[in-house]
Amino acid sequence: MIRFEHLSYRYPGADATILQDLSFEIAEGEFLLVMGPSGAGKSTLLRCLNGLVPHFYGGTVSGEVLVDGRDPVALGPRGMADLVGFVLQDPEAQFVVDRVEDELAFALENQGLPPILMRKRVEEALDQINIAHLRHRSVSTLSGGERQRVAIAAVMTLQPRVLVLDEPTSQLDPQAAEEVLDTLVKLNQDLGLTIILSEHRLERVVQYVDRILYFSGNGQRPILGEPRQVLSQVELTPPLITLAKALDWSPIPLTIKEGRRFARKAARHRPDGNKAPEATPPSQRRNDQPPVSISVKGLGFSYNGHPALQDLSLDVRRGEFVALMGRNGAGKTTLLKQLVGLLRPDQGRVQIVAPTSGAAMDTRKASVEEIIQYVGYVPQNPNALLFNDTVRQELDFTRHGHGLPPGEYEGLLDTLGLTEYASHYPRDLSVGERQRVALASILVAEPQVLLLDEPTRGLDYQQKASLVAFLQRERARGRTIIMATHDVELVANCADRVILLGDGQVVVDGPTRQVMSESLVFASQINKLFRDPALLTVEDALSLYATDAS
Amino acid sequence: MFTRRFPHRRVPARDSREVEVQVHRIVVGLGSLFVLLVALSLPGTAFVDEPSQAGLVVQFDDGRVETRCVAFAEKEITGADLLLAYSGYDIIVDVSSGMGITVCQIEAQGCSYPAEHCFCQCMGGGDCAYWNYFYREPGSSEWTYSALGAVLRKVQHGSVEAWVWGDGTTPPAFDGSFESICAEPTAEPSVTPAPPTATPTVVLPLPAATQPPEPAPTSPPSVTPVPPVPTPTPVPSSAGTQALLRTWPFGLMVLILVLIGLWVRSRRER
Amino acid sequence: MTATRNRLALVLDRFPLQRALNAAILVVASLIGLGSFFYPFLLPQRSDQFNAMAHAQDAPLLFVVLVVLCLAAVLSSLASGLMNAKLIAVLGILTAANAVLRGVPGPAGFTLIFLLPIVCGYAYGPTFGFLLGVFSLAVSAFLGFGVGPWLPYQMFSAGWVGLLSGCLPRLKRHPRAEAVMLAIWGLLLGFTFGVLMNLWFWPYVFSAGQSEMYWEPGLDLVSALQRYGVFYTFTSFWWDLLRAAGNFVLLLLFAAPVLRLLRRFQQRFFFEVRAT
Amino acid sequence: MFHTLTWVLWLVAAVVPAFIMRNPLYLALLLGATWLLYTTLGRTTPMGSSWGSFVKLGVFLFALAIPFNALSIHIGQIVLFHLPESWPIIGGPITLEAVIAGAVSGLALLTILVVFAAFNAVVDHYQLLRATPSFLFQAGVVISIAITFVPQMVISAREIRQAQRIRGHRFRGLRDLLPLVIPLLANSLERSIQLAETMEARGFGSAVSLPSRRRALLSQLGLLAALVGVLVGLSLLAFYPQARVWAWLLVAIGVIGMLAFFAFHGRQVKRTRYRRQSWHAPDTVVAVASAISLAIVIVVRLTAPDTFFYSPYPPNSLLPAFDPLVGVALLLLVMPVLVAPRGAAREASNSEPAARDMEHVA
Repeated sequence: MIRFEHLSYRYPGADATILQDLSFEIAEGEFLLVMGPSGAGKSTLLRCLNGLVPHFYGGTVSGEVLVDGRDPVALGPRGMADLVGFVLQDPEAQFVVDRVEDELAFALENQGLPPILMRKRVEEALDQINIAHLRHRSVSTLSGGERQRVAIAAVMTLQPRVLVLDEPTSQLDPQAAEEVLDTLVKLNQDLGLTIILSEHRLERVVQYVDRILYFSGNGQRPILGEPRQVLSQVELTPPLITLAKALDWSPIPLTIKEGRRFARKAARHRPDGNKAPEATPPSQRRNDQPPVSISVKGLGFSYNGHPALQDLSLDVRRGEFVALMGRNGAGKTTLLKQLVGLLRPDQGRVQIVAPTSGAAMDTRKASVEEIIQYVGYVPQNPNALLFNDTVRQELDFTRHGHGLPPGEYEGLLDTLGLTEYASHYPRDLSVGERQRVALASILVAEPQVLLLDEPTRGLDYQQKASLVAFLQRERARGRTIIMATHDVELVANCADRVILLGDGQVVVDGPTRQVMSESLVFASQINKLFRDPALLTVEDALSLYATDAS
Repeated sequence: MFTRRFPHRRVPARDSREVEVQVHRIVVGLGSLFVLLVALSLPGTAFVDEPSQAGLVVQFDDGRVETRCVAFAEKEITGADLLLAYSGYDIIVDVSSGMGITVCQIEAQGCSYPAEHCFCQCMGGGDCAYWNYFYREPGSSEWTYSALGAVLRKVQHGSVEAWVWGDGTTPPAFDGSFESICAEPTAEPSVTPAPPTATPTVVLPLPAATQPPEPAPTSPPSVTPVPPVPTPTPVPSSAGTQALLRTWPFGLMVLILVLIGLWVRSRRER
Repeated sequence: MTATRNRLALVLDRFPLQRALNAAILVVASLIGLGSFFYPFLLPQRSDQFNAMAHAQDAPLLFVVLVVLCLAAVLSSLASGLMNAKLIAVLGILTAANAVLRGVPGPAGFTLIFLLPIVCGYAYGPTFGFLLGVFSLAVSAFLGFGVGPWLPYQMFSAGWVGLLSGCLPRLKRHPRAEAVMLAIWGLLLGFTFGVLMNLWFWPYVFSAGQSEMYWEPGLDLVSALQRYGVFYTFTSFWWDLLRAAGNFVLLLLFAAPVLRLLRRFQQRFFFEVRAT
Repeated sequence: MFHTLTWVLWLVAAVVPAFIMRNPLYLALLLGATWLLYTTLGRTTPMGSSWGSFVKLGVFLFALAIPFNALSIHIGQIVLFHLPESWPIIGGPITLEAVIAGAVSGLALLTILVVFAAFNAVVDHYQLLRATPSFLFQAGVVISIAITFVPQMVISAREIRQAQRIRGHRFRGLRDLLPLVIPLLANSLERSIQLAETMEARGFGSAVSLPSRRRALLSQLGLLAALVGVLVGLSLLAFYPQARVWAWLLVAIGVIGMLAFFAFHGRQVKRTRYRRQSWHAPDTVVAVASAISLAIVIVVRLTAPDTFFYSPYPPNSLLPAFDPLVGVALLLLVMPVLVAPRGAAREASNSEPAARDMEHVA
């Protein structure tokens, strides 16, 4: 179906080739996962399949790609449109027409198909993706997941035989991502569509894909093969796989179900002398509780009539690392905005306690400028912040906003691994780097409390790992951190308290281990694997089961 | 303000255009297909073999009545053209009113615009006198007061035009026929001895609505005959009653609108 | 694979000759449009049309029709080059941004509507500027500002704003001078736009009569201009003064950074493909 | 409710008289008819909101015209009062005629605005956009993209404002718009690249079979010639009045040439329409009515235009003339109200996403 022959490609102006002498084949009806750290050339490869590379980006191509006998480099995107469907990352940037149904028809109209045929095609697409209920909606009123599905439907109307998706879920929360991936699996299994997908969250797709193509970047040639064999050679993997490799279980389990078998075996003869970690994190153990740094009492708030928070009360103590979890619209972001004073309570109150004086400041009275002296908030989308010409200027801007003199940022930039980018244009950086710049531009004001909204969205394992490390360091410095996230593994790794929001109210509030082991949805893979409150992370499991634990 | 003096000349059509060229040096009109239709639909440019003729009557303050037989090449021209381009009189007009032209002065009679106001003798208060425009359809023997002005009036062969210095109440004191003016084909001015100025046969009481504060009635006698077809011409205000009667269709249509409105409302409520 | 060079502002046309033709079309259409703006000064004035009033009343309609035709002509001729998805996307999205900026209330009621057409026209070339200006107004008409009789005139004049800005001398070397130039330019355009936009309804505000402030059929150009001057000072001079000042300040502050941004992205849109 | 084409026809039929008439009676009729149309069909539609602003503007200009006119025109016989002659411009007798004249021209302007306002209120702008003639379809796509993106941008503009606020950004002066404007633009440009990619990937543009270079150039030349024709024709009119007929002929030929080019260009675009609006009997009725009305107005204008004009100044009568035929023509414009299906307005209201989202912006 698809054949690469010695394909190499170099971006215009770039000195190194990003794709080096690729040769492999992809069979018809195959579900191929393309993985690897960002910037390794995944998207470039995908864009070769429909001629966007080189026709859109220019650059120098050598070698050949053939898709069903057609040459994208010769035909260009237009020539490939009816064969290769292409879906992008950003659910907001893919629509030409405002109404779903017309959006689906757009491509067909451009092909000049007769109306009757168009009607049929559109109906089919609506059913395949089952979004028929959205047909009359305006795209601007859709959720991210719905948008991505509409985008998929919009290319399906051309009835392509290959579907290429470039990180379609990286901007979505787990539920939405689930929807999209299920759709893809269905398309692959029902229609025998060849699907080529690049994706960070392996744990969700890995069981469905036939093969994996791994780009390690830094010039090594990519690895192509069965999921198990590829994953065994890859270092950054989901916890289950990591553990499996550490305890050399084979064949490597791809799902929790498969994993359970090994888990039971491991549990049966576990090396004695290994102790499970205490079920309560250190901060809880100390009997002298640190002072409260944020206290919320009976907080109620509603967006023009729709209640977002109802009678919500909680205290956050200094140095705590709190994770806010809960499904979309549970009120996580709203709560964070309340804490930083961007929104003001309708009922109840939010108090921020100044660390030095210990004076409590009520957000209903205090101005945002006062509040941000103590509280820093990193919004979901770093692009909303960045507008200066260099990273350094971004930091200066924040300091200026706080009435502080521009300072020396070496330490901060270093801990965030941004030193070499200090004078880069922020928007030339990768998603993860942008995220960190945004973080830096908030931290530079040295807030006592740090609020994070979905900090791992769009990050790959590597970037996630470095973020985790950084956050733990910050916390060790005694900074209070409150983080709204869907990322269970992240929570398992660094939070010591989880607050589960549901419908604007606190459903559960307790130590991470306890909450996770009690909940089914918000449990880490390892925890699901062993169903043991003591075990959340790979480290926990290893400390218990590793044969050479010492 | 912009005035135009027409030199005393007896000119056939073509030469008069030269006059225009130098007079209208100013940048001029754009338009479109739409006006093209207008332009072509005006037969003004269709030349015919034998020139048309029209009678021109001018009645001055002292009652002196001059008649001229004016020849023109086109089949039909505007009353304004007849007077300005062909009559040969020395005339001052004011085009600045936006209402086509206003005749301020013929020969020595009238207001020497722009030195003085074109309606210099009609500036509210006192008697009102200006150049009134009457006409006679070919064959008809009755004077019609043209409220529309000379620019909208189409003069054909055989019609008689009259300009009277007065307050609009007095029809020209000339009841000769077209033939009597244009007896001989050449257009020679023939001055008839001044008869006593005619007085209006009937003067109607003015409707209150349009009652001017001045004593002078600004209206011609109600003997004004039927207006030119197909559309009714507005008539001077003294005949306001008839005019009002003539606009009854308007009232009717407003009524219709109102009824529709009521019907729709009732339908919505149901 | 053949080598193609592609630059945002230039992708409009496939052949140089066609580009020249498009330019010519743009110019001629603009001339007609300009003439239509000035119709009050240009009314027919000949003995056989002394009933200028009639034409005076037809004129607005006729010229609206004419302007619409010219706009359509320009757009469709440029459209032949508009097949490039990049250009369409950038145009569309910048237009949207412009519409939003128009909604953003600056202090003292300055609107940012001209910021983008001017700067983009300057950065990406006259044609792009023209299109951006035209579409910006079309879109804000679609989005609640409403389709009015002035729309074609507004579109044309906003287009000219971008067009002319594209013709300014390139001062890439000295950013500060650049900003100042654009600021002054914005000042001028602010007034010009006001003057042009008032023309279309001038003949309505005053009825036929010997007004000192009103155009009259058969009025010579000079005195017509004088009268319009009076009218303009009476009606919208002060408003336009505000707007012009707003443009000046905005461009002085924003021209430099926005230009930097646009040029950054211009590089992203620039590419070349080499045969191998 | 009605087909877009129907509304466009109605607009033309209503705008032409609004533009070329100065007779208060006609204007009043037209105004009445339009207002009726709005109140019955336009009130509940999303774009009904723009009605208010249009009417306000119209009334403002109307109010502006009366004093300006009354103070600056001093002819007429019915003198209301005198201002000292020494005062420039406004000095002199203030006459009833002048007041009326001002009111009438103000009325004309008001009518035009109201007609457009009603059109805006009743027509489905989304459909209007989808109905772009195919020779302009690229332009249509640009506008449609813009309309699609505006709501998202409004949201991201809000995000940006908050994000900057918590960095201590405050509004002190114009300069502080920068942190809001630049990210907005940068986001837009970044998105536009992605959008362009998706469009390419979905085969955008394959619809247009680009003509051979020669034909393309020829058609362009044709258009240029047509435009030049118009331009020359108009300048002829301006500077060489004798050649009037030829000038008009040139203009006409030019216009026809343009239309021909549009047709040719449209045929290059092999592009089909997905959803055709359905055309019902009421559409036919309204369309025919509008056509008749328009025809009457034009014919009367060409044959006996006298009653279209009105001037209160002496020697004319204060009372405008009235031609029942024209009146009937104007009454025909109420047709949509009569034949619209019940609750039509309500249907219309749930069909304009773009407009609705825009309401957040304003």
